[in-house]
Amino acid sequence: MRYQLDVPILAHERIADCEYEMTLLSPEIANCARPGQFLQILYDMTYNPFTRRPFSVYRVDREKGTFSIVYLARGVFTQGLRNKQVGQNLSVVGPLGNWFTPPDSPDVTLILVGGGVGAPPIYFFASELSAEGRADRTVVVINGARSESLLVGVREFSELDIEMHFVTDDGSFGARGVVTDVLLERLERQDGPVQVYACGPTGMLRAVGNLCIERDVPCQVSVETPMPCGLGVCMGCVVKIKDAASPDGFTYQRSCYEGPVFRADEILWE
Amino acid sequence: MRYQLDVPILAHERIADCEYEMTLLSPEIANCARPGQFLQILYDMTYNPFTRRPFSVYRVDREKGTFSIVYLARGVFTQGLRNKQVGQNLSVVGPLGNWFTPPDSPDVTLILVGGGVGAPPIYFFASELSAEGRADRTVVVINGARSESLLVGVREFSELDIEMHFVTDDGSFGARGVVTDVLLERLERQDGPVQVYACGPTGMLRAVGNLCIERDVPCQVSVETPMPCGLGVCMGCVVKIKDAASPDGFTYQRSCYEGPVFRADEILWE
Amino acid sequence: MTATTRPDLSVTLGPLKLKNPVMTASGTFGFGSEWADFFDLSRLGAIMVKAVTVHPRQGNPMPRMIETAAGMLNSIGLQNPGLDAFIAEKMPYLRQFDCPVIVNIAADNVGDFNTLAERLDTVPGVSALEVNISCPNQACGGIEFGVDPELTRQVISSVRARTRLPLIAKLSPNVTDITVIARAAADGGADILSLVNTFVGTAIDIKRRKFRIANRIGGLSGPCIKPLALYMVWRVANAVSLPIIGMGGIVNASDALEFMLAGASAVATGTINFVNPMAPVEIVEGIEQYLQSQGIASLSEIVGTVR
Amino acid sequence: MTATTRPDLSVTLGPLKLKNPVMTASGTFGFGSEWADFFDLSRLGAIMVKAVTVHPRQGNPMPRMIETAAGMLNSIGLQNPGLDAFIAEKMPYLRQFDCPVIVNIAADNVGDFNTLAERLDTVPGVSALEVNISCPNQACGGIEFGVDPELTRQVISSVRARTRLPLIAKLSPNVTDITVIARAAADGGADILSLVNTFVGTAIDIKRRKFRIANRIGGLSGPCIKPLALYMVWRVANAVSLPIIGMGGIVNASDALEFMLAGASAVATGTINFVNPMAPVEIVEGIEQYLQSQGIASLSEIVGTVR
Ligand SMILES: Cc1cc2nc3c(=O)[nH]c(=O)nc-3n(C[C@H](O)[C@H](O)[C@H](O)COP(=O)(O)OP(=O)(O)OC[C@H]3O[C@@H](n4cnc5c(N)ncnc54)[C@H](O)[C@@H]3O)c2cc1C
Ligand SMILES: Cc1cc2nc3c(=O)[nH]c(=O)nc-3n(C[C@H](O)[C@H](O)[C@H](O)COP(=O)(O)OP(=O)(O)OC[C@H]3O[C@@H](n4cnc5c(N)ncnc54)[C@H](O)[C@@H]3O)c2cc1C
Ligand SMILES: Cc1cc2nc3c(=O)[nH]c(=O)nc-3n(C[C@H](O)[C@H](O)[C@H](O)COP(=O)(O)O)c2cc1C
Ligand SMILES: Cc1cc2nc3c(=O)[nH]c(=O)nc-3n(C[C@H](O)[C@H](O)[C@H](O)COP(=O)(O)O)c2cc1C
Ligand code: FES
Ligand code: FES
Repeated sequence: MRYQLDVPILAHERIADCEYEMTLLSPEIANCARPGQFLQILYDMTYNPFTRRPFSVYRVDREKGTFSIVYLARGVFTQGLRNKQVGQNLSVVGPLGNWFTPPDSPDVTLILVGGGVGAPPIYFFASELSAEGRADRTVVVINGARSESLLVGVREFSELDIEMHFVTDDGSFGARGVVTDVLLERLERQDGPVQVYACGPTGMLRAVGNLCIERDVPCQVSVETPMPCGLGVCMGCVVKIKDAASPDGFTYQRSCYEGPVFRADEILWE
Repeated sequence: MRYQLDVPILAHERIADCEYEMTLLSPEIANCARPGQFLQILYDMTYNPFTRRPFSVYRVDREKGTFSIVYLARGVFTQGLRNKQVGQNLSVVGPLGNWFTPPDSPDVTLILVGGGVGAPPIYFFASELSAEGRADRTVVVINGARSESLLVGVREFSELDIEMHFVTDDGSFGARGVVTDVLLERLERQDGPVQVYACGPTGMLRAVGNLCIERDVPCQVSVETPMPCGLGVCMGCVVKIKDAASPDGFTYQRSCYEGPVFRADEILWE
Repeated sequence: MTATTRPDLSVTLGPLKLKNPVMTASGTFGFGSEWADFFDLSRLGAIMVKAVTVHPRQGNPMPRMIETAAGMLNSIGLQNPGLDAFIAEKMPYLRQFDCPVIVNIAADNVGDFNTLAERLDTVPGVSALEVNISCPNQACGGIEFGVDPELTRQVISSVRARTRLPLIAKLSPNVTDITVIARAAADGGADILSLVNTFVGTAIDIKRRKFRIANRIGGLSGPCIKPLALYMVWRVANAVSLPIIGMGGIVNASDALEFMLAGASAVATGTINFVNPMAPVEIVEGIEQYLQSQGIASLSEIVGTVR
Repeated sequence: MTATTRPDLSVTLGPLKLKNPVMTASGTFGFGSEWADFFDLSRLGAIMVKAVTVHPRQGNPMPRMIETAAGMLNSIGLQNPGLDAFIAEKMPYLRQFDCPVIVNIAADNVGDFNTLAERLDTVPGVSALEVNISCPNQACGGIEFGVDPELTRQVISSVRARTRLPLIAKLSPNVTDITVIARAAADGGADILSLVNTFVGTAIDIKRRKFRIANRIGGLSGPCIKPLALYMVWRVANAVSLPIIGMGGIVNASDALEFMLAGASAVATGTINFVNPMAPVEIVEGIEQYLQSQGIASLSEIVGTVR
């Protein structure tokens, strides 16, 4: 079920340099959102900026019927979002898109890789896996950003029952380097079956995906494209998905509908 | 001198039903604004609504370097204005236009007529006249609105050393009726020379103007037209001013530049 | 009219009778199935589906869309599953609703238009064809039929000869005088005119010094074009006697009513569907309220009354 | 280029050399005197004054303007004091500045255009003529020259024969193919092309059931038209070799640079002047910063580099 709802803002806090967490009340969305899904948020009823923008679900509290998003204030939309006050309503459409799917087998080690503002769905996924409480399953999270001030969820991730790695370009928190350094090292240490999940900037997704493909490690990535509608009708969010049946070798699929989560080995990066 | 300034909001209060007073810091404008002049206010830097809107100067405090405007929240612009917070800056251009000019002779009784959100410049004018403290000059103000909740400056006007009349359509405050009822009655009681000044909705200005023309009473009215630029360049604010030299019997004059204050007997109402 | 009587929202566009005047514009509503969670499609006056071509089309490379001031540019390039898949996979879904289905057909040659018309003529549930002679990018093929009156007449009359379905010609606004094209479409045998399609435009990324759209140019839609679309509807309404479906920048009932006052018998919501999925039904309700508040018994009374 | 060298902002448009590329578009800056409090006019690349006609014009009845989504419609109807008063009363003021004065001339017949050109040819301080063949409302006279290539050629060549001043043809965007008109203007002898003028549009008040503009239709300007104007500049730049003054919806340096990358050698600010009187000089500064940050020594290097 996809909803269009006007939902009140319950909390709105700066959590890091230019990064904000906004908590909204919506039992509908809290109940049915799954990790990797996103919402289309409307700026306001004057339609300026005109179109909605996609934001991933970060945390949900099913009991309280709340969910939150994290955003980096960078452009017109997200800078304006900062001015929204607790008590005001926000129009959201969602939850939209598909989600990260864990393997059936409990033996598989799951490595979740988040980069910058790609971390929110990774946190949601990790917290769900951690809540399942299956001690037999290993969950590893590698969360990276340019520097400490851009890392999402340092405290929140640390409270989960998982193997946690932080990494920053400048070494200001956790390891110095990029997420693929840690991923490579972690994959090399691993014997049993493993599956990778990633969300972050396109460059990172490609690097993570290629690294996994080379090693025959299954990998799901959540891609970021413009999302003019988010509803599957405009065709403005497509990615090339390999398709032997097509004369071109690919078909365009909608990252808002068939995605945003795709198998890394199916994507033809442009 | 006309300024373009980013000025901080010092106070912002609801003063009546849907009516708000916003106080801004600007010694430049406080010092040089004259009663009847206005400011062009920008909604915000996203240019939506795109153009500036005109608002009259209501109160100035030259010592503190502040001035205020009063607005009725009715359309997209003014409803949005309500959300502006103390501390935020507002871009203003002004002061613009001409102003109410008192007669040289102190013997003339001045009757100032305000209607609805036309009252702010009337208050500014009355307070300046009252501050001059010339006991030999009689200043009368007739301030009307549909009902009490839309009357501007009840307390402020009452504190001035003037003859004050309030009038509402529904009689909820002051006399029941319209401003022209009171004006007519007041003109009939008057022996000495008198001059009338008015600001308010176009219908009221016409009625006040015609009443004065019939009685040979000089009358200045501040007209309200759209003000796309307010700077005298777009020609989107013109009013027909009688002009015997023109083959049409009139020329169009800019209410933002030659106006907004015109002699009632010069206007050719459309 | 008493306050309790509900105003009559039904409209007649030549051979097409609709229970209300609000449709969803082609390309902004997919093939309907994506909307199931939002409202019952039976509440629409009609649904205009995404352009169908004879063969499947991949469409243009990404990026395909960019937001502009109060609008957006798009260059999708007619990505669609092709005629066979449309008939086999999309029509069965669409047929379930009490809602006329208008199929938007696109082609870069008259032959393909003919094929589309012939095949769709007999498909159950298809209520009308909208001939897209106005796609604003080269992906539609070498020729933009809709900017040339003679080509417009030819393609419309050729399609006309191949179907008994009500025929809608969708006009391009990228012309000097839209009434000339409108008359050509009427001469060719169109029953209804729909206007406008998007305006050609572009945007540049000054940092990367590249076009913001892979195809360089795109079609502009959204509130920014409303004044232009409204003018064109008014012009055509005063020049040609065919009924008009007006569109271009409609976001609410007030916009829709402007188009109807200017001469459109019905309207379509386009880009706003992306932003407010409930817009079409909210507009139906808003029109009803307007008629009630103005004491107008029937919507058709006001069509074209602003001259 | 070292960070300390200031980039060269000067531009050459055929016979016209400007110290920077930013002008103020005709009709949005009066005759300059209203701006004295905001900045020294010498900071402008050039000033394009409001349209001048042979005889004084009262212009259209009110209301003349209405705000639309990210833009405005206007139908001023060329209110201006006429040629004699312009020369006697406006030029003395304008002459004081170190800033080329481009006089926008409007007429509804070739004879009047000729008169304007002949008289202005010898007026000291006039740097160029901009022939307004593109005024979008009937107030300009029965004929809109700018939508017809042959009329365009005729009027431009007739004016050409009567002045040695640099000649700018101001093109209308309300055409199917603007390159055809651009070529006709070039054939007529224009030195420079300026584009675009406003797009024809309208708006309706649904409560009063009347047009919102007394003249029914008006010209649309502002950010809403930027994608369309930019496309037309790019089209013309690729089709005709004359230098271009680009305009339409420019509000900041980034917009101005888009036009230059698309092929304009200079730009003009229009409606934004009403909203941000400092826009022209802020844009000059913004362009300079862009060049500095991109390490470009001279603005002319980037003109037309996005193809
Ligand atoms: C499925 C999905 C989930 C998302 N979840 C989140 C989230 O949880 N938190 C969050 O902060 N953002 C998220 N985003 C990204 C966010 O929606 C966009 O970046 C948003 O449009 C920013 O809007 P803006 O107006 O502030 O920035 P803009 O002004 O649109 O852009 C600001 C800067 O970001 C760049 N930019 C904008 N959009 C993109 C893009 N799609 N890809 C790459 N660069 C871009 C611009 O070039 C510019 O430099 C998500 C995107 C997708 C597709
Ligand atoms: C010189 C001058 C001084 C002014 N001073 C003040 C002031 O001190 N306080 C104040 O509240 N307003 C003042 N106004 C009026 C105010 O600027 C406009 O009404 C403003 O545009 C309202 O903006 P909006 O977007 O909120 O309303 P809109 O959405 O523009 O309009 C709201 C309603 O008001 C009507 N309306 C809008 N503009 C006008 C108009 N020009 N004439 C008649 N009806 C109109 C509309 O039809 C609509 O019903 C002044 C106007 C002028 C010309
Ligand atoms: C993403 C997108 C895709 C479109 N695809 C089509 C199409 O396939 N066929 C067509 O005739 N019009 C198409 N259009 C044009 C719309 O149907 C409509 O004519 C136009 O967008 C103007 O209306 P609007 O401003 O309300 O969006 C498309 C528009 C958009 C924005
Ligand atoms: C109020 C107004 C008056 C105008 N008057 C003229 C004019 O007299 N002559 C002319 O050639 N263009 C005139 N224009 C058009 C502008 O010069 C410019 O071409 C157009 O507004 C597009 O630019 P913009 O979107 O930046 O405003 C006028 C525009 C406006 C808004
Ligand atoms: S965002 Fe519109 S189809 Fe995906
Ligand atoms: S508002 Fe533009 S000239 Fe007066």
